[in-house]
Amino acid sequence: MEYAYYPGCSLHVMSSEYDVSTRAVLARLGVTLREIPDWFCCGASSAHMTDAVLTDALPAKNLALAVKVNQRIAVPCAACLHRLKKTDHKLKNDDALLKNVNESIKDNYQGNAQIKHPLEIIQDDLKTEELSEKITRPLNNLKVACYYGCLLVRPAEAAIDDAENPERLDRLMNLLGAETINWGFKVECCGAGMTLAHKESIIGLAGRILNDAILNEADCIAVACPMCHTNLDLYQDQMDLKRKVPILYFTELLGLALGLDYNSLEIDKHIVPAKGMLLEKGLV
Amino acid sequence: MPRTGVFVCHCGSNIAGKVDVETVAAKALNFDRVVFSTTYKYMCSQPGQEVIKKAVRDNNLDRIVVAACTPNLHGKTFQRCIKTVGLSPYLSEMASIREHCSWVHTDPDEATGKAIELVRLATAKVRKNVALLPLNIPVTRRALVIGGGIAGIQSALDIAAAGFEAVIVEKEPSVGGRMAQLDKTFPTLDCSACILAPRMVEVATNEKVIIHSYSKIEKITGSVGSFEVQIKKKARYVDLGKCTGCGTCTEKCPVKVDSEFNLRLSTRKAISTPFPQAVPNVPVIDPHHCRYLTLGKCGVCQKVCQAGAVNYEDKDEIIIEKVGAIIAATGYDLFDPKKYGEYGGGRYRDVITGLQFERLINASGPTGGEITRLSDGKTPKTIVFIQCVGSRDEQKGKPYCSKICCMYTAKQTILAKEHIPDVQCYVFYIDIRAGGKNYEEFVKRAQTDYGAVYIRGRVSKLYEQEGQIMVKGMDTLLGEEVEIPADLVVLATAIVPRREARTLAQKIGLSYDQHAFYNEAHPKMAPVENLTLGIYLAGACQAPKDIPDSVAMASAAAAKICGLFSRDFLSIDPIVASVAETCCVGCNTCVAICPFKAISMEIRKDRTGQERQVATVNTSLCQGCGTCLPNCRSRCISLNNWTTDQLYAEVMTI
Amino acid sequence: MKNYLLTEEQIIALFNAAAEHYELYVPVNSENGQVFCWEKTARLDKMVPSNIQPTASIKKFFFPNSEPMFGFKKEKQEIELYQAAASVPRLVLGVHSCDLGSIKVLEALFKDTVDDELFREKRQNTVLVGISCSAKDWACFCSQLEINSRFSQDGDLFITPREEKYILSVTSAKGEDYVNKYLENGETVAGFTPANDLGEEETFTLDFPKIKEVMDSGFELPVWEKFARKCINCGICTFLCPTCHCFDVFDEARRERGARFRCYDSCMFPEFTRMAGGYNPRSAKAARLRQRYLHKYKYFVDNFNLIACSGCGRCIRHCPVNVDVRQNLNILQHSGSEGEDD
Amino acid sequence: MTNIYTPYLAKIKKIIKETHDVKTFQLELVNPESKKKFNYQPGQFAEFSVFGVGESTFCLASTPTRPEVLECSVKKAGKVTSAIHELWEGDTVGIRGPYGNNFPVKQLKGKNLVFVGGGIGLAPLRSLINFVLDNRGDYGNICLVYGARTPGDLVYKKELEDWDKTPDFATHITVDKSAGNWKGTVGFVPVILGEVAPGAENAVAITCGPPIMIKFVVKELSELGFKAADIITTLEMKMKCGLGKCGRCNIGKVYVCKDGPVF
Amino acid sequence: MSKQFSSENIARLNAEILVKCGVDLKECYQCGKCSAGCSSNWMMDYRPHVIMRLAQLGQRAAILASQAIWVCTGCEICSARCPRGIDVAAVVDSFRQLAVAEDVRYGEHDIPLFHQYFLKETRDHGRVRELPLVANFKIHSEHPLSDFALGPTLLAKGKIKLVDDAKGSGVNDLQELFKLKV
Amino acid sequence: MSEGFTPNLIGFFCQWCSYLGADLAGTNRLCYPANIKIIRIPCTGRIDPQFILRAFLNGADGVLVSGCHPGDCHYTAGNYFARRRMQVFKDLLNFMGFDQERLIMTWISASESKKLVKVVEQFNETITRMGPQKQLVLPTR
Ligand SMILES: Cc1cc2nc3c(=O)[nH]c(=O)nc-3n(C[C@H](O)[C@H](O)[C@H](O)COP(=O)(O)OP(=O)(O)OC[C@H]3O[C@@H](n4cnc5c(N)ncnc54)[C@H](O)[C@@H]3O)c2cc1C
Ligand SMILES: Cc1cc2nc3c(=O)[nH]c(=O)nc-3n(C[C@H](O)[C@H](O)[C@H](O)COP(=O)(O)OP(=O)(O)OC[C@H]3O[C@@H](n4cnc5c(N)ncnc54)[C@H](O)[C@@H]3O)c2cc1C
Ligand code: SF4
Ligand code: SF4
Ligand code: SF4
Ligand code: SF4
Ligand code: SF4
Ligand code: SF4
Repeated sequence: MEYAYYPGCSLHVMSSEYDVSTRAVLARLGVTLREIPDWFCCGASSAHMTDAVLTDALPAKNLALAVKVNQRIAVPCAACLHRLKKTDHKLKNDDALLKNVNESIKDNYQGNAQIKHPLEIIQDDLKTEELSEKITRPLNNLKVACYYGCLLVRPAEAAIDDAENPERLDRLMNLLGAETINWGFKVECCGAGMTLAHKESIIGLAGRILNDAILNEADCIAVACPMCHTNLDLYQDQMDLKRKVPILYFTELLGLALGLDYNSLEIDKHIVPAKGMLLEKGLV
Repeated sequence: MPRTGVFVCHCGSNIAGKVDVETVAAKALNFDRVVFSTTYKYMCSQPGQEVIKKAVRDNNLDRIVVAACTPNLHGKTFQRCIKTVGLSPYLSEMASIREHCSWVHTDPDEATGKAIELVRLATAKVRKNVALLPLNIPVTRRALVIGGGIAGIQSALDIAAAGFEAVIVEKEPSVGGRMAQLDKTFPTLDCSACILAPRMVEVATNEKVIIHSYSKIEKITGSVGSFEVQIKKKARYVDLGKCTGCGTCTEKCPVKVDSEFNLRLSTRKAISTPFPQAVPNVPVIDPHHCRYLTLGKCGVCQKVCQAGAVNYEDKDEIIIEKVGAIIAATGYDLFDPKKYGEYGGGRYRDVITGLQFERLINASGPTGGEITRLSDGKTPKTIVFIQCVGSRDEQKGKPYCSKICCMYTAKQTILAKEHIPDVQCYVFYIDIRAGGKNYEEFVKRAQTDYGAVYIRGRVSKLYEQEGQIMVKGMDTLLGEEVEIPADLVVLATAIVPRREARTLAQKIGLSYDQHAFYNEAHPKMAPVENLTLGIYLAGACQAPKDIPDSVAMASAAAAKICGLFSRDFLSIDPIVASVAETCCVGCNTCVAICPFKAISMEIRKDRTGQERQVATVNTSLCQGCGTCLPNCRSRCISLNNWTTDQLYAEVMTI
Repeated sequence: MKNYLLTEEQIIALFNAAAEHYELYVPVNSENGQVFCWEKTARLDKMVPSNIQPTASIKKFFFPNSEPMFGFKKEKQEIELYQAAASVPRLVLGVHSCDLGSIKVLEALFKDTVDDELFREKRQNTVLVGISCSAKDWACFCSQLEINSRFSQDGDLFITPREEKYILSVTSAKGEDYVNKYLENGETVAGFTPANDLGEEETFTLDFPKIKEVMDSGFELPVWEKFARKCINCGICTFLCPTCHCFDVFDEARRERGARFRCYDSCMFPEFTRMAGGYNPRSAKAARLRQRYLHKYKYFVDNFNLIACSGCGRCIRHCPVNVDVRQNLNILQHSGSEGEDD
Repeated sequence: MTNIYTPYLAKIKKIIKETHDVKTFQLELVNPESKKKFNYQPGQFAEFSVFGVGESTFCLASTPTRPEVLECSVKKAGKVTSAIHELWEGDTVGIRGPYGNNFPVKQLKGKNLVFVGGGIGLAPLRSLINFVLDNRGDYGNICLVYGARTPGDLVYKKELEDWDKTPDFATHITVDKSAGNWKGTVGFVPVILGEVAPGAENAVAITCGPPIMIKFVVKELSELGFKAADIITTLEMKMKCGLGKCGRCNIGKVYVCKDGPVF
Repeated sequence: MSKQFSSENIARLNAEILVKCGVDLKECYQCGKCSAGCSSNWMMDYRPHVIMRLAQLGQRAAILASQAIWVCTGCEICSARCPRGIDVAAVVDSFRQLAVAEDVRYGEHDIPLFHQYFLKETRDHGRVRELPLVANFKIHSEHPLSDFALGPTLLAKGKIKLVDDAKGSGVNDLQELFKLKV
Repeated sequence: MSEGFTPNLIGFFCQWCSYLGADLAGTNRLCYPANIKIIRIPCTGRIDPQFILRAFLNGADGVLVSGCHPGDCHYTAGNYFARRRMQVFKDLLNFMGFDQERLIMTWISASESKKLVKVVEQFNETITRMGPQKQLVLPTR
C-alpha cells in the first residue's frame, strides 16, 4: 500500500513529532508514504478566511502535485485535510471552477485524488485482526479522552466520521486496550488557528475541553491534528486547571502499543510532559 | 354537427389583468366550428352561468369551451351549468388560462398569445367530445375504517348512528390509538382515558360496528360503492370468544419484553394486553418471544387459563369484507430523534420524547405516574423541553410545523409542575403556535401560573456532565448563550406519518404528499376526501392534528359517507374503456396490462358461427387510466373522454 | 444507336457540363458506410463506381417514398387548392440494367387507364445513365429475367468501360438530345457489340411461364403457408423493390395549411387491406405473401404482359429473415407437376 | 401542373340525417367547369375528401337523371367518415371521380329488376332505382328487398315509403332485430328474399350489402332460379386512389376501383 | 442610534452573498442554533444569528466593522447544525473576505494581521516558517510582548527552528495569485 | 443557438399529479416560460407514442411527458408502463431521425410546483439551445 504524503507546515517543524510518529507507525503497518516534493502550504484558515481565490488555488496546487506521486494521498493534519478535501469536493462537482483554478495554478488537476487521514488508512485499509496481532504492548489501564475537534468531522464533505458523535478514534484506542471516556467535548472547537493570533480564544476554548477531560478522569487526551495538539498543549500553564493533562497524538499511542521505541517517537517534544504518566501505566 | 361557444372569463383582474380577454374571444371565433364567443367578469358566478345558458339557447350551441381557471376547480361547475340547458355535461371543456397562463407568465402579450393557443386546444378537443351517459353504480352501504384511533372510533360511531355498518380494522391488539397513550389533554386538561375509554366501550358494544383488531389490510379491490377488502387477522393465540379478560395468563407468564405501548419505558409479558382498558380486552401472544411458540416449552398461560382460551395452534386468517366506502384514519408516528447527534442521538437516558413523558406522568404508566429519571430513578428538579425536534428542519427532519407540540409541551410543563411542585421547567421554542380556542391562554397559563420559563432559541447541543444534561442554547431575545444543567430533557419530536402509510396508500390507491401524509382532494373545499373516489380521510394521517381536529374530521368524513349511503346508486363519470369488438384480434395484451384487471376475454360468435375471442372491459372495475389503449396493437380500445380522436385533435393544433 | 469512345475526363466533363440545368445524382457510400445510395452532388470529380447496386432502387426518382400530391389552405368553410412546383431536371448516373428494366413495369402501371402526371413528369424530366455491371452477387438473378447486366437500352445513356476509356452508348432520344447539347468533340466508334452475361448459369433455372401456370392453377396451395412462416411482414422487400408500387394516401395538416401526400405502402402490412369496419380480406400472413408473389408473376403478366420483377435481388439481399424469392419460386414451379416435396 | 389525384371542390348544400350513424350529403361542385366534367352513371363511386383528414370512397347515391343533386350517403365508421359526419352545410369538401364501372343500364332495359340491399348497401341501389323510376318505361317490374340490423338503421325512410306507394314496385323491408314500435317484418334479408320469392323469369337481381349477406343472397337467388349472369353485385373494398394505382383494392388481377365495383 | 433599512441595501447584500457563497440569507429564520453552538460566541460583539439578521437587513458596514467576523474560528459548528442548511461559516468567510478586499477598518487588530503574515510566508516561501511568522506578527501586534517567555521553551523543544530554508520550488507559479498588502 | 428562437413545447401532464402541480404553480404565482402548452391526460399510461410523433410532426420542438412519481401512480402502474414505452420510443425517435433529447419524461407530483418550474425552464433552455425541430415540409405554390 502506497500513499503520497502531504505533511503540511505544522508537521514540518512545529509538530514534527507527529510527522515522525505517523511515518513510523505507518511504516510498521506496511504503508509506504512518499512525501510530495515541493508541496506548498495549503493556506490553512488564513486563506479561506480572507481571500476567495487562494481558498481553492493553494489546495488545488497541492493536489495537482500530489497526484503526480500517487492518487491516494495521506494527510495527517486535520486542517490541511479539511482544506484539501473541501476544495477537492468543490472541484469534483464544478467543472467550470476546475478549469479556472487549473488556469490560475498553471497546472492540470483532474479531480482524481483520494484524500485520507492516517486514521482512515489504518482503520479502512488494514484488517483489524492484522492490526491487533501486531500489538505488543496493549494500553491497558490507560483512560483516554479522544478529541476530534472541528475539522475532522465538519463539514460532511470533508468529514472522516459522524459530526456529533464520532467514534473512530475511540474504536482504535479500545482496540489498543485503552479505556475511552464518554464526554461532551469530542467535537468542540479548541480555537483552531488562533494559537498565536488570539490567545484569549485558546485559553477559553481549550480550557473548557481540558477541564471536562479532567472531570472525566482522563489520563491523557488523544488527538489527530497538530493544531488541536498545540492548542491543548501549549498554554496549560496559563489556564485554571486542577491538573495538567498530557496531550498525545494517536500515532504516538499506537506507536507505543506496537512496541516502537519511546524515544524514537519524540514524545518528549510536548510541552506538557507525558513520560511520567506513561511510566506509571507501564507503557514506557 | 359541432357548434362550439367559447366563454372567456376575466376572473376579476386575475385573468383580465394579464390576458387581453377580448382578443382571446375575438380570435376564438376563427377557430374551427366556433360560432360564438364572449367574455364575462366571473363566468363561474350565477350571472356568468346565465350568460352561458343564454348563449347555448340562442345560438343553438352543442358544445362549450370555458377559458377560465383550471378544470379541477370549476370543470364540474360548467358541466352542471350546461346540463341545466339540456346539453350533456361531457360536451364542455375548459382552457386553463388562469393557473396555466395569467398567473404564471409575466408578459401580457405572451400570456394573451398562450391563452389563445389554449383555447384553440380546447376547442379542438371539444369538437370530438361525445355526450356520455353517466354510469350508475350500486352502493354497498357499509364502511371500512382503517385505524382505530380516536378518529377511527369517532367516524365508526357516527356512521353507526346513522344506521349503517362500520368495520374497523386496527393493526394493534386494541383500538385507542395514540390517545390511549396520553395522560391529560390540552387545553382542558381532562384525562385522556376518561374521555376515550367510554368511546372505546361504545364502539365495542355497538352492534353496527365490527372491530377487527390485530389485523391488517391485505388488499383492496373494486371502487367506490363496492370495494372488496381482504383483511388479514393475525394469529392472536387467544380465543376472542372464550377469553374473559381476567389477566391471569399475563400475570403468570415468565417472559418479559420491552413494552411498545410504554415506548420501552417498561416491560410487558409475552402474553399481554397493551393497556388495562384495552378493547377488546383480550391479550395476544407475541410469537417472537413466547417460549412455547419459539422453543416449544412453557405453556404456562394455557395451563392457567380457566376459560381455555389459549390456543397455540392459532393461524393467521383472511377475512373478506365488502364495503361501499373507506375511511383512512391511521394516525401518525413520532419522529425518531436518533438523527440528532447533537441531542445525544439516543445515547442519554435522561433525554426522552414527549410521548415517553406522557407515559411517565400517566397514572397507569410504567412509573405509576411518578416523574423519575431513567438513569437513576431520581425526581428531576429541572426539566428542559425542546420544541421543534425534527419539525421545521429541512436538514435533519421535516420542513413542516407539527402543529401540536407547542401545545402539548405547554401541557407537560403544567403537568410536571402539578406532579413536582418545586420543579423548574424551561422551554426552548422558536415560535409558539397556539391558534385555537383557548390555546394561547393555555400557553400563557403555563408561563404565568406554572412558572415555565420560555426561552426563544434552538438548542445547539446536549451533553452529559456530572450526572446532568447540559443544555447549550441561545436566548435570541437576550442575544446571549444560555447553558442549563437539566435533570431531564424532553424532546417535542415531530409528528410524522405512520411508517407503513406509503405501503397502505399504494395498496388502496390513495394519493399522498412527499412526506406520506394522505392528500385531501382539495385543501379548502374537500378536506376530508381523497382524490380516489370513495376514500375519505380522518385524523392525523392527513397532517399533524390534535384531538378536536381529528374528531371534527372524523365526523365530517362520516357525514360524507352517510351522504353517499343515502342513495341506492351512485352516479359516476363514465370515464371507462371499451373495446371495438370487430377489430380486436384477441391478442390478450390488454388483459395482462390493465392494472385493475378490468379486461377479460370473451368468446364471440359471428354471423357465420365462427368463434373468436375478444376483449371486454368490466366498466365497474375500469378506472379509466387508459394504459391499455396504446398497448392494443389493433388500436381498438377506446377511453371515454380521452379518446384517441380527442387527444389527436389537441395535438393537431400545436 | 450511336456509341462514343470517351476518356474519363471527357465523361466527367460531359456530365458536369449540364450541372447548371440538372441536378446530378451519383451512387455513393452514405456516412455510415452501410448504405450505398444515390445522392445529390454539385460536381462530379471521378467516374461513378459501377459494381455496387444502390440499396434503394431507381424508383425513388419517379415515385419517391413520400411526395405531396397537392397542397390546400382552409379558411373557415372555404378551401383553396394548389399544386407543388414542377420538378427540377435530373441526371442519374450509374443505374444498373435491372433497375433500368424495372422502369417499364412502373411506366405501364402509372400510364394505364389514366396517366399519372406525378410519375410522368418526373420520368420525363430525368436522364438515366446506365452503367455496365460485371459483379453480380449472390442475390442477383437478373439473367433469369433476361436482363443483361452488362448492357441495357432501357435508359437514356449507357456507359461500358473499355480498357482505360469508356464507351458511351446513346439509347434514347432524350439521351441523344443530351449528348448533342453537351458533348464537345466526342469520337464515335462503330461496331460496338455490347457484352452479354446471359450465359451464366444459376443453380436452378426459373421457368416463369411454368410458374405462372402453377399460379393460375389454384389459389390455395399449402406452400404459401410454408413460405410465410418465416416472413415477419416487415415490408422491406416491397419498399426496396424497384417494381413494387403500392402507395397510401394521407393528409398532413398544420392548422389551416396542409397537403395530401402519397407514400409507399406495402401489401405485406396487415392494415393494408383492413377496412374501416374492421374486416380484413387479407388478415393472414400467408395471404399477404401470396398476394405479393401473384401480383408480380401472375396478375401483372395478365394485365400488362410484363413480369413485375427485374431480378435485382434486393428483396433477397435485405430480407431480415432470409426469405428468398428464387427458392420459393423454385419450389412453386416444381410443386405444380410433382406435387409438394418437403 | 395538376394531377389525377386532385379533387374538385364541392360545397355541402344539405345534410340529411338518415340514421344515428348515416348521413346523406347533397353536394354542389364549386366550379362550373368541373360540373360539366363530372358525369356519372348509377353504380359508380367517387372519392370524397375532408381536407386535413383524408379521402374515403363512397357510392354515388343520386341519379344522373336528376342533375340538380349529387348525393352520397356516409356511414360513420372510421377517421374520415367521422370527420365527414362533423361537417356543416356550407363546408367545402373535395370530390374526385366518378370512378369504376356502372350498372349496365342498357342491358337491363326491359327486364324485371330485383334489388336486394342491406344496410347502407342501399345507396348504390337507390341510384339505380331512381334512375329506373325516371326512365320508368324502359324497365319491367321492380322488387326491392331491403333490410337493416334494426329499424333505426334503415336509410332513406322517406323514399322507402314513396317507393312502396309506387305502382309495380314491390318493397319488402325487414329488420334483423325489432325495436320500438316496429310493425314490419323481422328476419334476415336472404330469408325474406326466399319468402318473397321474386320470379327469375326475365329478371336481373342487383345486390349490395355486407359481404356475408351477399354470399347468402347469391345462394338464395340461384335457388330461386337466377343464373349467375343475372346477378349483379357491387363490392366495397378499401381503396385509396380510385385509379388502379395504389394497389389496395387489388383482388386477383382486378382492381375493384377500375374494374368494379359492379360485377 | 436606530438602524436605517433600505430595500436597495437589503436586495444588494442578499444578492452579493448569494453570489459569493451560494447562501440565500432570506432562508434564515433566526432560531439561534448557530449562535448557541458557536465556539466563539462568548467573544463576539454580534453572534452568528445576529450577523445573519444584520445581513438579511442589508447592514453591510456594521458587519464588516465587527469584531465577530474575526474571532470566528471557522469551526463550522454553525453550518453543521443549522436547520435550514445554511452554511453560516461561509457567510462569515465571505464577510471577512469582503473586509479584506475593501480595506475597511477591522473590528479586531491581531487576527487579520496574523492572517496577513501567514499568507506572506506562504507567498514568499511556499511554506510557513514559524520563527519569521511569529516574529513579524508579534512585532506588529497589539501585544508584542505576550508569550515572549514561551520562546526559549519552544526553541528548546524544537518547535521552532532558527534557520528554516523550507521553500517549495514552484513558488513562482503562485506568486501572482497573491494580492497581499504587507 | 438560433437567435430569437422560442421553442414550441408541449407537455402531456397526468391529471392527478403534474397537471395539479401546474395548477399549484399558478396558485403560487410561480413563473415559467409561456411557450409550453399543457395537455391534460388521464395518466401517462394513456400516452400513445403516436401522439408524441404527431406533436413533433405538427411543429412541437420539444415534448415533456410528466406523471406521478414511481409508485405513486393514481392507477398504481400506468407510469411504469409509460416509462418503459418512452424508453423504447426514444430509440425509435432516434432511428427516425429525431433528437431523442427533445422528448423527456419526468415525475412531478401535485405538490412539486417548484420542480415543475425548474423542469420547464431547463427543458426550454435545452430546446432553445438545440434550435427548432425539423418540420414537415408542405408544398408551396
Ligand atoms: C406527546 C403527545 C401529546 C399529545 N397531547 C395531546 C393533547 O393533550 N390534546 C390533543 O388534542 N391532542 C394531543 N396529541 C395529539 C393526539 O395524539 C392526536 O391528535 C390523535 O391521537 C390523533 O388521532 P388519530 O385517530 O388520527 O390517530 P392515532 O391515535 O394515531 O390512531 C391511529 C390508529 O390507527 C392504527 N393504524 C395505523 N396504521 C394502521 C394500518 N395500516 N392498519 C390498521 N390500523 C392502523 C393505529 O394502530 C392507531 O390505533 C398529542 C400527541 C402527542 C405526540
Ligand atoms: C382578512 C382575512 C383573510 C382571510 N384569508 C383566508 C385565506 O386566504 N384562506 C383561508 O382559508 N381563510 C381565510 N380567511 C378566513 C375565512 O374568511 C374564514 O375561515 C371563513 O370565511 C369562515 O367561514 P364561515 O362560513 O364560518 O363564516 P362567514 O364567512 O363569516 O359566514 C357566516 C355567514 O353567516 C351570516 N350570518 C351571521 N349571523 C347570522 C344570523 N344571525 N342570521 C343569519 N345569517 C347570519 C353572515 O352574514 C355570513 O354570510 C381570512 C379571513 C380574513 C379576515
Ligand atoms: S371561473 Fe374561474 S377564473 Fe372565472 S371567475 Fe370563476 S374562479 Fe375565476
Ligand atoms: S390488446 Fe387489443 S387487440 Fe389485443 S386483445 Fe386486447 S383489445 Fe384485442
Ligand atoms: S382504462 Fe384500460 S387499463 Fe385502465 S383501468 Fe380501464 S381497462 Fe384497465
Ligand atoms: S421482387 Fe425482389 S428481385 Fe424482383 S425486382 Fe423486386 S426486389 Fe428485385
Ligand atoms: S441556525 Fe440557521 S436558521 Fe437558525 S439562526 Fe442560525 S443561520 Fe438562521
Ligand atoms: S464557524 Fe465561526 S461562527 Fe460558526 S460556530 Fe464556528 S466559530 Fe462560530
